Amino acid sequence: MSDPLAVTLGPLTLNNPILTASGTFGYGLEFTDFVDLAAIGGLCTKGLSLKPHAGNAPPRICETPAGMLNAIGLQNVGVEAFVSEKLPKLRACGATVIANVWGDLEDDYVTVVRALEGADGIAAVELNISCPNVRQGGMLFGNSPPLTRALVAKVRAATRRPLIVKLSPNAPDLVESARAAREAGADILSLVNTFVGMAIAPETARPRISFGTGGLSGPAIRPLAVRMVYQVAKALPGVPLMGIGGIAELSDVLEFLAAGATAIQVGTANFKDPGVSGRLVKELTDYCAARKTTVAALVGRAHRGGGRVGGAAGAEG
Amino acid sequence: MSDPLAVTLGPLTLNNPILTASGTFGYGLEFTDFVDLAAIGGLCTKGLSLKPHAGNAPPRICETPAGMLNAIGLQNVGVEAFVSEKLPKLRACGATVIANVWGDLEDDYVTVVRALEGADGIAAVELNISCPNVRQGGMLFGNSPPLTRALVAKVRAATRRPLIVKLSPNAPDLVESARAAREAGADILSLVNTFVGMAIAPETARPRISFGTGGLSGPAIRPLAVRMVYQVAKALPGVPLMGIGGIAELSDVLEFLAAGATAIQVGTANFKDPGVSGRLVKELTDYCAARKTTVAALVGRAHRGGGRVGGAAGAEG
Amino acid sequence: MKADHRATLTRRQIFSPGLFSVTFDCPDLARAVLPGQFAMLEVPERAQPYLRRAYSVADADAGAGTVEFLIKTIGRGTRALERMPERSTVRLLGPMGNAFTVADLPRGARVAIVAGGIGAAPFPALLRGIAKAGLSADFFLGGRNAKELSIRARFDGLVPGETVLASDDGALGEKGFVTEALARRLGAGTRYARLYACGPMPMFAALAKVVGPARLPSEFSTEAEMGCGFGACLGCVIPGTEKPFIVSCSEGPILSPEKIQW
Amino acid sequence: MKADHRATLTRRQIFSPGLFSVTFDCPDLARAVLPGQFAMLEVPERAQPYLRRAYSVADADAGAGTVEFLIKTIGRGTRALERMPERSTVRLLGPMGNAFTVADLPRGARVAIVAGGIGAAPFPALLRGIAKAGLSADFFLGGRNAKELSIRARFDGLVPGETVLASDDGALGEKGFVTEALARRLGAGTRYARLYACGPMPMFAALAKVVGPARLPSEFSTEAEMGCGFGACLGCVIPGTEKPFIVSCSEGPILSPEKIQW
Ligand SMILES: Cc1cc2nc3c(=O)[nH]c(=O)nc-3n(C[C@H](O)[C@H](O)[C@H](O)COP(=O)(O)OP(=O)(O)OC[C@H]3O[C@@H](n4cnc5c(N)ncnc54)[C@H](O)[C@@H]3O)c2cc1C
Ligand SMILES: Cc1cc2nc3c(=O)[nH]c(=O)nc-3n(C[C@H](O)[C@H](O)[C@H](O)COP(=O)(O)OP(=O)(O)OC[C@H]3O[C@@H](n4cnc5c(N)ncnc54)[C@H](O)[C@@H]3O)c2cc1C
Ligand SMILES: Cc1cc2nc3c(=O)[nH]c(=O)nc-3n(C[C@H](O)[C@H](O)[C@H](O)COP(=O)(O)O)c2cc1C
Ligand SMILES: Cc1cc2nc3c(=O)[nH]c(=O)nc-3n(C[C@H](O)[C@H](O)[C@H](O)COP(=O)(O)O)c2cc1C
Ligand code: FES
Ligand code: FES
Repeated sequence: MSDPLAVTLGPLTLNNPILTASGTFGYGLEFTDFVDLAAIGGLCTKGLSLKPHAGNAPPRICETPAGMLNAIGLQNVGVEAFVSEKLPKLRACGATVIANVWGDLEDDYVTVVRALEGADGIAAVELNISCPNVRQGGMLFGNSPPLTRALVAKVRAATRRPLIVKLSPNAPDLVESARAAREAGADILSLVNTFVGMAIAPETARPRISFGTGGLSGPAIRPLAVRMVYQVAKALPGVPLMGIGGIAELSDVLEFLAAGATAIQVGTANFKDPGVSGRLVKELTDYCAARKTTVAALVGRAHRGGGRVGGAAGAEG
Repeated sequence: MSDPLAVTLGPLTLNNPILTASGTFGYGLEFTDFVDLAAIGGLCTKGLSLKPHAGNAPPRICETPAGMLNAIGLQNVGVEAFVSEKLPKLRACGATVIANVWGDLEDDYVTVVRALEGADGIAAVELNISCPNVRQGGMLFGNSPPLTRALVAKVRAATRRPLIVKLSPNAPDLVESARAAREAGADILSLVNTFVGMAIAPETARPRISFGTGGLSGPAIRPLAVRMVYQVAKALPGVPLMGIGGIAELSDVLEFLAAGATAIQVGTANFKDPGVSGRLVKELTDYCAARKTTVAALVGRAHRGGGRVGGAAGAEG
Repeated sequence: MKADHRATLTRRQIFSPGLFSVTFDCPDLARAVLPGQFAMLEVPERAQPYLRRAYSVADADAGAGTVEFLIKTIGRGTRALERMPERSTVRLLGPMGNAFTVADLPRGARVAIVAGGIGAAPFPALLRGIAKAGLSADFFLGGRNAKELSIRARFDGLVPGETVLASDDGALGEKGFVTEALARRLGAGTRYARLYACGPMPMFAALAKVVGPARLPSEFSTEAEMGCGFGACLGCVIPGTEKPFIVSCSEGPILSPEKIQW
Repeated sequence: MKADHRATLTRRQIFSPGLFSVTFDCPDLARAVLPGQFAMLEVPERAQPYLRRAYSVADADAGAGTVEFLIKTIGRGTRALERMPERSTVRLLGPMGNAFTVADLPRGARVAIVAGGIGAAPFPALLRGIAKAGLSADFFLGGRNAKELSIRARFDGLVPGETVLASDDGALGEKGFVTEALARRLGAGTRYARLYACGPMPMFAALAKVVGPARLPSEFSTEAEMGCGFGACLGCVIPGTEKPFIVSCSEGPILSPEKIQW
């Protein structure tokens, strides 16, 4: 049998389906004390723009029940510094690198993607059209199917790399957004980005985050993200999906696979538990071995009516 | 000074702004061991339909991080049994009763509201156009501004009672829904109902709830609900709002007031802590007394730039 | 009257790994609770469990002010209970639900108690009540294996009658399901005035097929996922014969099997 | 190397209500940590806190394998720590951040340490290091009132120099802000080779105005809301003079005041 953990998402084949989500894994190098970067399926970089970007004023984050709000504002070193300083180290670690990119305008996205074309060691590009924490660009593209379509088509023409489009859970109609991205050339859809939320400090009545609103992430959003993955998988069968939202344990991974994701990304949990992604790879390996199954067989099971995995799971007494 | 806790929402005046949310407080009578029903601002009944309704097959609920999913399916005793069996007891307790109503079709709503017109002791009617757990009616009305408009107008014509319309957080454009409900005659808007979510049992790959999807509630959704209240308060200044979503502590109440709600409803927290609503009334009373302020003064503060309440809150450190 | 009580863990007794009893100081609940009733326990844990968990009161000592629960480790809530340091405090909402009925039986009557695994939980208090009422009781305890039957230690000296053990593998007591052990007794002519049962759904389903034909009046202590435990959420329904759904926390948890749509 | 350590609570010392120290068995961290570094503590609590909390390591005993934190009760995380039964386990991620620099100072040099309230937390280890390096140190400890200064008990015998107390109300030590007490010493001609400070933002802002004109090289142990503690979330930034934002967990927490945009 071939490797039971390997997964194929259109043009992208990964050793295993456990990736780390953009903005929650730094540039990967912050995690080398905790995770063997070669052992996870891949990592999505912090959102890259052409020029270095300073991000929003602090406070940028605040804790919420089973989650957090953030409005980092896409602070990043810029694509040039990423390629010259970070990428060589990541390659030396054996990491599978997915470059997450964003821009204010259509052309910004195209320019960043072009700038990455020359670099070696990038497995795929992930377009962030769903960041709620910048005044222009970001989520604006993701919330309008026509804008999504136009942007994805332009970027598609600019790269031969596997193209992932990251969808916004704040879109008025998620399935329409997904369809637009797919039809314009996305190989893979990743979902979801953060949900627009707000927290107000009761004593001062001011928002806890300087930007006002922030993106909600963490286990709190998991039931919403699972529903969205299920919904898109059902509406667009055959389109490879990466599931994201509140994943912290093996059972969460299995839930997203069952809902129709072929791979998943671990986000906020990396902050609380920086070794979590590596541990999930091990736990998933053990799970498949114990049940003599493969990850591919676990994908989309909820759409096929479910049923116990691997036969003889003793009936409850 | 008049009662510092009293609030006025258009035609509806309440002793205080702490209510309990529909479907999370039974018919009120389940709580008499834990709460003095006369002491809270009001209670919203379980959603009433013309005929008794059986609801969905079990399992109907499942726990999620800092919250729960439910698909009760609007099981209720029907408006007639409510009026003859429950309402007299509620009146005897001195409760301020808000009748939450729903239907499959426009006319169902109208018929229920008419059936309530004859009954004494109902302070207001709350239209549930946002329940995600029934195959027809419910959320379908709330997710389409034209349907919302038509339904609310019909119901408006059928009752002289204060009319509250409960909005769906799943609507493609919440502000448009709010505007439609308001323009069609809603006196008050309450928001939010539950968010459509899903949980899948990893071992069986089947949804944990027989209905498939369920509504997410509890502290997990609070940052989303606060954002929505803020957003509607900003877009429709002057429209009285009731804030709902994950409220369990005094600081949560203050947060919703600051965001622009004039009253709030406590939902899922009633399950975990059945005395919570009464305790919040006491804590809010103490808060206002200590700071020599009124609830009315706390409403919408985040829109006015915030600032410390009641002056001399000593600087930290 | 139902109330939300503060309770302090004072004792943990382990029967076998994952099967244990916890005793709390909780005088008001100890005084109020009847056999078969339960309490909603709030576990001090991380993001989950968010909701409380229902536990049948196994026994209560009004004099000492303590209530005891028998627990099987399943998931987050029970793992937390297993680990909880002594003197930790929890909240207990109760007493909830209805109770087993015993008072109407004449002195000397003979009853059967059927428990599957952790389904033994509500019976220490009931057995004490039965003995006090001058009844006799046969206690049928089933489990998959000897480990699951380790809980029998809690019943030493409590049973005013025969104790019948059954295990799926026959390692302890009779081989096969506990319902079969009961059926054999009934087939051999033993008669009971009433049967009390608690266990997993498959056991109840099998038992319903035994007690129905035997016209043996029965009280089943049922289990459903509960949001509140006092009739407010309508999350805990069980399909019924007389109406579509029974609200198991407030109309139950003790239900007669004819009312349940199997 | 940073790692996620399991740690067991072995000791709690209370200075006054809401001001206490906790000591954990955590040998690997005890060996690795330097004065000024911190750890990210995961509190076993309900739905919140979801994220870990940063705490400066107050002292570490590599021989005994223990690390100690000084804590002020503020909100959920600290209330949980205050209540946590002994022998509870927590997770500690560390060591994190940079450390105070001492090694470059010549023997006999005199330094100042300025702490506002719980800002005293990182200084027991530093003071031991300073004494070992043969330096002398004046310890300025400020607080709103006598209660906030109760933490001085932790410094008995640790200060190789003068201890200067200041309270807003003058109940203990000099009246007024601790920064004014320092300014008076500097005005009277006292010279320090370096200043180490930790406290709330208003104290830092006042202090920056004192050390700048005095050209006193300073290391401020800063505090910002942290999501991760190791540079991954970019949540903890502080406006900078040389670049827009300093990532305070990985470039700090110890920063020189010139680099901060006040
Ligand atoms: C009226 C009533 C009385 C009860 N009395 C007792 C009692 O006396 N002693 C006792 O130990 N329990 C009792 N229970 C069960 C108890 O309420 C919890 O459901 C159980 O302890 C599991 O909680 P958990 O947090 O450990 O597991 P969870 O984290 O809630 O569940 C983990 C997984 O196990 C599954 N699961 C949950 N419960 C069961 C189960 N019973 N069997 C198999 N799988 C399950 C869940 O679907 C989930 O997938 C009673 C339940 C009810 C409704
Ligand atoms: C590098 C670093 C080192 C630290 N070292 C220590 C230490 O050694 N000892 C120590 O006690 N704390 C220390 N802290 C602070 C600590 O991380 C927590 O922020 C603090 O303990 C409050 O946590 P909590 O969960 O109790 O309160 P929360 O529930 O997080 O906060 C409750 C409320 O208080 C506010 N708040 C949070 N922190 C503060 C504060 N510091 N002052 C005023 N209001 C606040 C919040 O905005 C919130 O409204 C350090 C922080 C950093 C970044
Ligand atoms: C602090 C923070 C920063 C993030 N930055 C980015 C980003 O730069 N680009 C992006 O596509 N998503 C970003 N995200 C979204 C995450 O990649 C992920 O989609 C989201 O957090 C949901 O997953 P989770 O619940 O597991 O965290 C960020 C999330 C957080 C919490
Ligand atoms: C079990 C359950 C049943 C509910 N039933 C109703 C209902 O009948 N009508 C209605 O308008 N809302 C219903 N709701 C929604 C709540 O009133 C409330 O809007 C929602 O739960 C969010 O608030 P919370 O987070 O405080 O629970 C129900 C919610 C729950 C959890
Ligand atoms: S558990 Fe809520 S109604 Fe039964
Ligand atoms: S706390 Fe996450 S980068 Fe500093």
